[in-house]
Amino acid sequence: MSFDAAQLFAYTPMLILIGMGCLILLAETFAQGAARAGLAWLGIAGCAGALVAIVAGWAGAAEAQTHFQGMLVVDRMALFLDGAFVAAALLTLLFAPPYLRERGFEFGEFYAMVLFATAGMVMVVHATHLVSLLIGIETMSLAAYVLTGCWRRNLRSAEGAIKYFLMGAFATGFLVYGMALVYGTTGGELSYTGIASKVPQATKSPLFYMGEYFILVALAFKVAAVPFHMWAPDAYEGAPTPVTGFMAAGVKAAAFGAIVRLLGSAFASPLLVFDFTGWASVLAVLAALTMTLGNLAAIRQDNVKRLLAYSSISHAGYLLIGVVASGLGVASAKPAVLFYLVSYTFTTLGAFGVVAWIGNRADERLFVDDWAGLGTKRPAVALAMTIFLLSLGGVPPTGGFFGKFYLFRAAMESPQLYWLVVVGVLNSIVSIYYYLRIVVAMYFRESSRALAPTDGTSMRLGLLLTAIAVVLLGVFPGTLVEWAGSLALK
Amino acid sequence: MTFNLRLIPLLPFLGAAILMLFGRKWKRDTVLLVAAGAIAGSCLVAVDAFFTALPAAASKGGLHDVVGTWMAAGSLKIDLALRLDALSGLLCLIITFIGFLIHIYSSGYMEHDPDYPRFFAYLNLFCGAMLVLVLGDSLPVMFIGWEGVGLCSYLLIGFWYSSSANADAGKKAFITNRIGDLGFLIGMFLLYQFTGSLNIPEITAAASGGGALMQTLFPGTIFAAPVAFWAALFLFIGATGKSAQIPLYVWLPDAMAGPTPVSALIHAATMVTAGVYMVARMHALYLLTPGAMAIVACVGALTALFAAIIGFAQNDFKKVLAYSTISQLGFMFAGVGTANFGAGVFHLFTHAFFKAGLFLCAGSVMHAMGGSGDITIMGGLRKKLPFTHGVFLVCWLAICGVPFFSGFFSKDSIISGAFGTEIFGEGLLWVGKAVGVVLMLAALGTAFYMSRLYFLVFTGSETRASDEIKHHIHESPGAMVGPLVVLAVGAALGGFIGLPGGLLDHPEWNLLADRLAPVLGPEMEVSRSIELGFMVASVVLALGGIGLAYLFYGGGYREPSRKFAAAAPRFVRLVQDKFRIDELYGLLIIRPIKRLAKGVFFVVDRILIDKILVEGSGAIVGVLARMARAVQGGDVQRYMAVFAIGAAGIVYLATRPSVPDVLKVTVSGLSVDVDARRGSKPASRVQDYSFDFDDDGKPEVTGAAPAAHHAYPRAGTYTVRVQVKDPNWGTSTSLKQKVEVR
Amino acid sequence: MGLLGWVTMLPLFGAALVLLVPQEEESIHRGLGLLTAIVTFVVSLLVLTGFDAAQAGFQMEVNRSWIAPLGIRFHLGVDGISLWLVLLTTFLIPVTLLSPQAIGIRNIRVREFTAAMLILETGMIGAFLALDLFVFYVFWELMLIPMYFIIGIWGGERRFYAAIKFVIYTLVGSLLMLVAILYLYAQFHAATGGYSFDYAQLSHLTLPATPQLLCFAAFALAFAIKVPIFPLHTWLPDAHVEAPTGGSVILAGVMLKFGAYGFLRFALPMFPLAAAQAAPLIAILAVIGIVYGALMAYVQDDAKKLVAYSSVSHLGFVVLGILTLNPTGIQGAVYQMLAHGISTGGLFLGVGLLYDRRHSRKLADFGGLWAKTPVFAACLLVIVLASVGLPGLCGFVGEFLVLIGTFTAQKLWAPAGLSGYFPAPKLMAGIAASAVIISAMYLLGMYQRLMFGPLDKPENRAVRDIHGAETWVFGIVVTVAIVMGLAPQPILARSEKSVDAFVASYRDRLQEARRAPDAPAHIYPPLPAAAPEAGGTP
Amino acid sequence: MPTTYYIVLSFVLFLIGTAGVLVRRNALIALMGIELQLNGGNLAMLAFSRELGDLKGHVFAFFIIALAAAEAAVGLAILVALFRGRQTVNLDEATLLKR
Repeated sequence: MSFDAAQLFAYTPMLILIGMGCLILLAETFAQGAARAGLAWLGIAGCAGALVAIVAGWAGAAEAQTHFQGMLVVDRMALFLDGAFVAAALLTLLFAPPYLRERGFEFGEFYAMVLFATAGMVMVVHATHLVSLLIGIETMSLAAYVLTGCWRRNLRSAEGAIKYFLMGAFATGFLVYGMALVYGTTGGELSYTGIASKVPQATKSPLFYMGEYFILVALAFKVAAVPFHMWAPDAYEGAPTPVTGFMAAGVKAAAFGAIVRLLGSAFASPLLVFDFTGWASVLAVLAALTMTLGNLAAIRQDNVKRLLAYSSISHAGYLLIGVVASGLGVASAKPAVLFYLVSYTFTTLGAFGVVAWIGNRADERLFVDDWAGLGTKRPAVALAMTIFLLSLGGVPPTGGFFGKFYLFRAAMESPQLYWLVVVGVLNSIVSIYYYLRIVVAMYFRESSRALAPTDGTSMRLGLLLTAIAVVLLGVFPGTLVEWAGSLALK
Repeated sequence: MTFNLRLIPLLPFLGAAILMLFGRKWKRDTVLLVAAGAIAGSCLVAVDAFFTALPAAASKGGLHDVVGTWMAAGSLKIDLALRLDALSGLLCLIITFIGFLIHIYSSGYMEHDPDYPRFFAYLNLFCGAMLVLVLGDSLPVMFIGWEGVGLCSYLLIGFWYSSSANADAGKKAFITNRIGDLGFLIGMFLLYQFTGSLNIPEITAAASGGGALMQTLFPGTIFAAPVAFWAALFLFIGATGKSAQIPLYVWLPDAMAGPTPVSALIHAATMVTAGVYMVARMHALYLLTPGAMAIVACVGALTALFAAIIGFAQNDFKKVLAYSTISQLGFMFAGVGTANFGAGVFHLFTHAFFKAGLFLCAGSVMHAMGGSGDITIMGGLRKKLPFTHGVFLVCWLAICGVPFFSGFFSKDSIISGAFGTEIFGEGLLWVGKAVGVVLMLAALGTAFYMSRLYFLVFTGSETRASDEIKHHIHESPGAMVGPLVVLAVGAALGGFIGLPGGLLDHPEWNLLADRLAPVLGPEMEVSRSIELGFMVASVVLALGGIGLAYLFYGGGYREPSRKFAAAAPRFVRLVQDKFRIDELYGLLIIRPIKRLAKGVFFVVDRILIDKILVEGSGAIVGVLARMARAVQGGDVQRYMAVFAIGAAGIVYLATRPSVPDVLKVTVSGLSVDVDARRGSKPASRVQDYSFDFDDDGKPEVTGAAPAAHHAYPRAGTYTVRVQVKDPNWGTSTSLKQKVEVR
Repeated sequence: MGLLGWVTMLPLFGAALVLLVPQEEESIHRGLGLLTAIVTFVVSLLVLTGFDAAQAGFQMEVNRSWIAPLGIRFHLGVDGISLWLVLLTTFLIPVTLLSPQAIGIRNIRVREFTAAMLILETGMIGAFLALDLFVFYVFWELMLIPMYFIIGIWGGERRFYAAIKFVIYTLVGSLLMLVAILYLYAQFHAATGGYSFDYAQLSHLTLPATPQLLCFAAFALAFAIKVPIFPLHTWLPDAHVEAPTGGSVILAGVMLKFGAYGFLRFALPMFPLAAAQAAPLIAILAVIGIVYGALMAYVQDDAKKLVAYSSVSHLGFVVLGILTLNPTGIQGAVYQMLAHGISTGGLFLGVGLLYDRRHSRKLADFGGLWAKTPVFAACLLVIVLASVGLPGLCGFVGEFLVLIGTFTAQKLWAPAGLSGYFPAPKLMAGIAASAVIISAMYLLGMYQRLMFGPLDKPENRAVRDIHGAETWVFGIVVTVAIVMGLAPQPILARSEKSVDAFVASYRDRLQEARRAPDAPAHIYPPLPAAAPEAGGTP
Repeated sequence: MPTTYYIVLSFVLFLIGTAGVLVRRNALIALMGIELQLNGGNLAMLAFSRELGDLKGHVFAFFIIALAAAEAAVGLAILVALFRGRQTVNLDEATLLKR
């Protein structure tokens, strides 16, 4: 047992993120007034550096390499998701500064917390051990709680934060207890591979199942799957909008990364997957519930932010289809989930970016009616929002469409999931209905109200980047599919 | 033999196109020149074709001209082809010649109309369409003309569009025609299906062979009849629409709303005879099926009588003529329906002249009377309109069947043909005689109402109209009178082309029959006694009708007519109201359809589909949505409670005992295979199974395998009991099933 | 990119160009849009001239890799059926853009309208030409969005309702179709080991009876909604009435054809057994639709709604013709699609023109317009008559062929052991043919109430006759309507081989499917020599 | 004593913690409930660790303790922010965000 510092090089992205976060905290104490804007650019530089490191590590990660006695792994799935997290962080850092400045809480800690949360996400998807998983999840979650509540003077922000925090901690309780049960029933195993090797004997005890499902429940909480979703609308609404986007995209993606990895290795035994009590069936039911409830609740929602929050719940449902398919042995399901996560990351960040863009400190303009006439007044932003909404609804030629297509395609390879695909498709129809409500407001109605958006160059840049990314993912998804697919071939 | 037949319809079409595109800016003379020139040119080509080229080709199917393939799909191939034989050639001559006269007449009649060019464009278009109708070598090409003339009739009836009544009449004409066209279409389909062609010569050839068309259609039902019967019947439905026969005659009287030259050309001389022409053209088909022939003849005869009766009481000049036209068309159908095709066509020919003449006289009279056609205010016009009177007189005598005027010959040949026909076999022998009797009554009626018209309009000493109108009465201009005189000559002498030559031992004197023989077969042989007898009888009837009319109306309304009207007021009223057939149709067909459509629209479209199915499913989603949102109450502790319940539920679901609930038993001989399953699938969890094959408490097979095999020592009925234990929870389930081994 | 690629993508490029021009330059937007549409039309004419009528299969194929890992290829090709539908599209778009009334009376945002029309054109052409089911689906959905905006932004009073109804209706069908496509893809893999969305390959897949029926149902639902077949038609009157003129023209003129085209290209050949089972039902629904649509049109007092319902009736003929599964009926159906595009397109243009002049579509508000608009009245008359199906105009040919095809359906099929396939063909043809009466009733009724009668409403006195570009629009439509009525053969001749091949292969595959209805998914007839291309990702 | 007793105790702790979070309106007490849950997990971890003679469980417990502290810190900070805005830390009054 020795600590090999060289192993740390494999985790350069995470280290860069943490280091830059600390640097920002330090710089914060010296930065005054306008100089604070520079802190965001520090964060962006950190993200860019992390991206470079991810790209640099890609080739070497063709084969999975575990480090630190099996605590962490570097493989393509992890790097792929790392890219998504860092991109999410980067976009958040583009959207946030004007938003924070307008509302008067532009502190350096914010950017540092974004970076720390990202580091936590990175850890989550690299984790192959329950301890590292727990640490990653907590790093990510604690930072997310703080980010949610960081607009201290805003009651909604604080309320959202306390709800998110209490429920998150509650879920952590389940997670920890579940881990303890798994640890005990597997005869002292905490690493994924170890757990997997002991499954046959562990299943003798119902406590093992309890532990397994406690862990899954905690992760289902993070992805906001029904019935563990109830924090999401409130926290999403309460959080500052750029944070909402970050949470909806990053936290969810990280939790899905953990779920995929955990179910794909620790709980991959056929003893646990199949049968009507296996997690495939349980998650299939959850997926159906999640899609349906998320969409139904969104239909009559007039608050755009909340509407998008419900929609993000429903997207977790679609993603669960992929997870289930993957569990049922469909090889292309994992890349489909990954692709979906990436396209969803961009889409949802873009959508919340526009929500952040449109309001100002006095008037958040969160209601659908407030969006009337945007198509005439700001055609470019309206177009971007339309692209995001269509992508969320799964209409070509957007990344959201291809993601859904890819996911359903994978699920269709398993006859047990036909019903789930049909449910998913019907849900898509419902979802289009409410996404189009916003489009209706933007284009079909006129309003004489003056528009005073938060705006800002970095925001515009962020919207432009996300919109282009979403369209490119829809028109030329091939490359990304290849990247995502390359990890499934193993 | 090919001939440039396409020129015949093309010239009027071109004229129409030119006038439509440029006519509005031209002077009236130019318009007339183009329009009349086109039809005159067409007439010349037709004359050339008929008299120069046709005789050589008459026995070989006439002149033929293929423009190109119109449409070909699958095994169906339709050429855009024209054919001129004696029958279609005769019609061509009638159409172009009378058409030309009416063009000339119209130049006077429409002189002051602002839409002069449009009128002539329509007239040209009509002539073109009519020529396509008669020249068409296949039924679909014929159908182009068939519908084309309907369209022109629609346009011309509604020519003075600003009056809703005119437009309504046009629409009524078109739609009634379309009802017939539906029959025509179905007839075509039947012929296509059973002969594989829509080409008239090919159908004729197939009909001569008989075979395919004599198959029984709808065997075993009350509709069982040969194909030929149905095809002929459906085609005849088309004819009843176009030629205004019962039950589709109702449009023709209304069609009189159009300009009078139109009534003369379209609704007397040409278009309405298309049905007769079509039956004659398809005579080979009709000859196959006496049943259909009987229907044609009976409908024709009944229409002839029925329309004549309505004619008794009409007070509008043109309406009387309209019913007269319907009646005369009935005569023609009776003619062709009794297989006396030549006579039918002969009457068509003579009728074209005298009826066109009558209508043009009507136009002239109305022109003089300031546009009014009310015969109750006319009278004594003999002196004021001498030319018109002269022409009317000739035409009147012709239609009444006074000897040696054209109508005499043609009508007589129909009536005697009806009595003499031998086409109807067993069971239908009565048809010929009955038709003949009805036709004689109709002839009597014709003489009566036409004489009534003549007496009321032209005789008497004084016009009954207001002074203002009286003051304006004047003879029409030369452009109108000229054509009248030509038509009068035709009406007087036209009968001589169809002299009953057989009667005089000179069959070759019957020029018409001679010419038509290659097309329609030899003229029907009617015994001399019958022919002579009915000739005398019809003369008596004609004179009787005229005499009766004189008694009633000579020189104006006389005492007997008033007495009669007073004696049976309700009957007179009923006849005046045309037996209220229009109202009956409205009540029985049109209004129910409209009501039904409206009702269905509201019930099915608005309520059932839109409200219940579409908005209903939307509403269900809406309710669910409200429920979904209601759960989200804002209290974080409730959220956590849901979380905890959800977690507990999942843990319960995931750890609840997973035990089989079905036994799958396969018996072969004395041995059985038992498989314990959950639903249809084997359970994947580890379980402990114990199989007790004879239910004696001592399991034969135990272990983790869900299936077991056992061989019984002897046949009998056993109970298999399987005990399943879940090691996780220590629970156990037992399943049992009866097995019978032999 | 190949000729077909250019035809497909040119409008999209044009749309991008239009969007780049500043908002104020409306005449440039119009000009640029029209120019693009005309250039596209010219290029599509090149496709026509290059088309070999003697060949039955797909021609001028473009086949490039697109999303390689999934075996998705950008595969386009044209045969005798799609050829004419593409030409209809490329013809109607410039005509519509030329019409000053295309945008309707909410004459705003010309730039966006033009761009939407051009994007729509790309979607439509692409969907007609697509030979890869993924590509087809993408283009199919791509049509939806611009049309949604066209209805929603430039539409009438109830445009939100109509637009969302249109989208939701269409999506219900198309998403289930997507599921079926994915199922086929998975089954194709199971049968061959290859991954492909290619039409040429997937159409050889013969499924067992039950899944076949389900897949057919999914496809048929999508197409039946689009056509629309009774009782799925209620989106249509709303969408047509609320859409601006240009939208209605394209919606009725082209987009409805996708339903019929889909049956012909996908639903029938890919699921022969299921199609044969379901055909009686669909045929009956088609006949009901013919009569029903006509009756509904008869009682409408809104001119646009009347025309909309007439589309239900006319498209019923198309579906009926396709289901006869004999060359005559199918040729008729194809022709009817084109003719309906011209005649109904013309009707919507006419009604739109009146709406533009009078701001009313209520028939009761008109009357006696002939006196004021003689040229327009004449043009509209020709269009109305074409729609009525007067021989010599375009509407007749299709109806006639369809009816003949229907009437003789059973006979032609009897040798293949398919007697009884088509229910009571004579009765069906007879009932369908009764539409010739009702169509005359409602269309001439409409025409009469517009044009004839006294000019008694003061507002109508100021109505101006067509002039300028309008004359061109109507002149072109009328000319085409007449030419197509008199000379249908050039069109029929080019689709003949493809239709014959379709019927022959359908028969063949149906017999195979009947031979062993429950055989597991297999390939029949054998794929051409080139092995199916496997995608990178399993 | 058999390990089972410890496990049962840990589960009881966990349940008490859960109940505390669910029923007490005061956010501070709810926070304490969460600590109890975590400690239930800790106890189970330690009991198993001891039974198995495996040190990983002990190490894990340290992580959990640290984590609990971090959570408490963040949670209290959020509570303070909430209290500033509303002058109360009663959870059932924080229902601004709903539906």
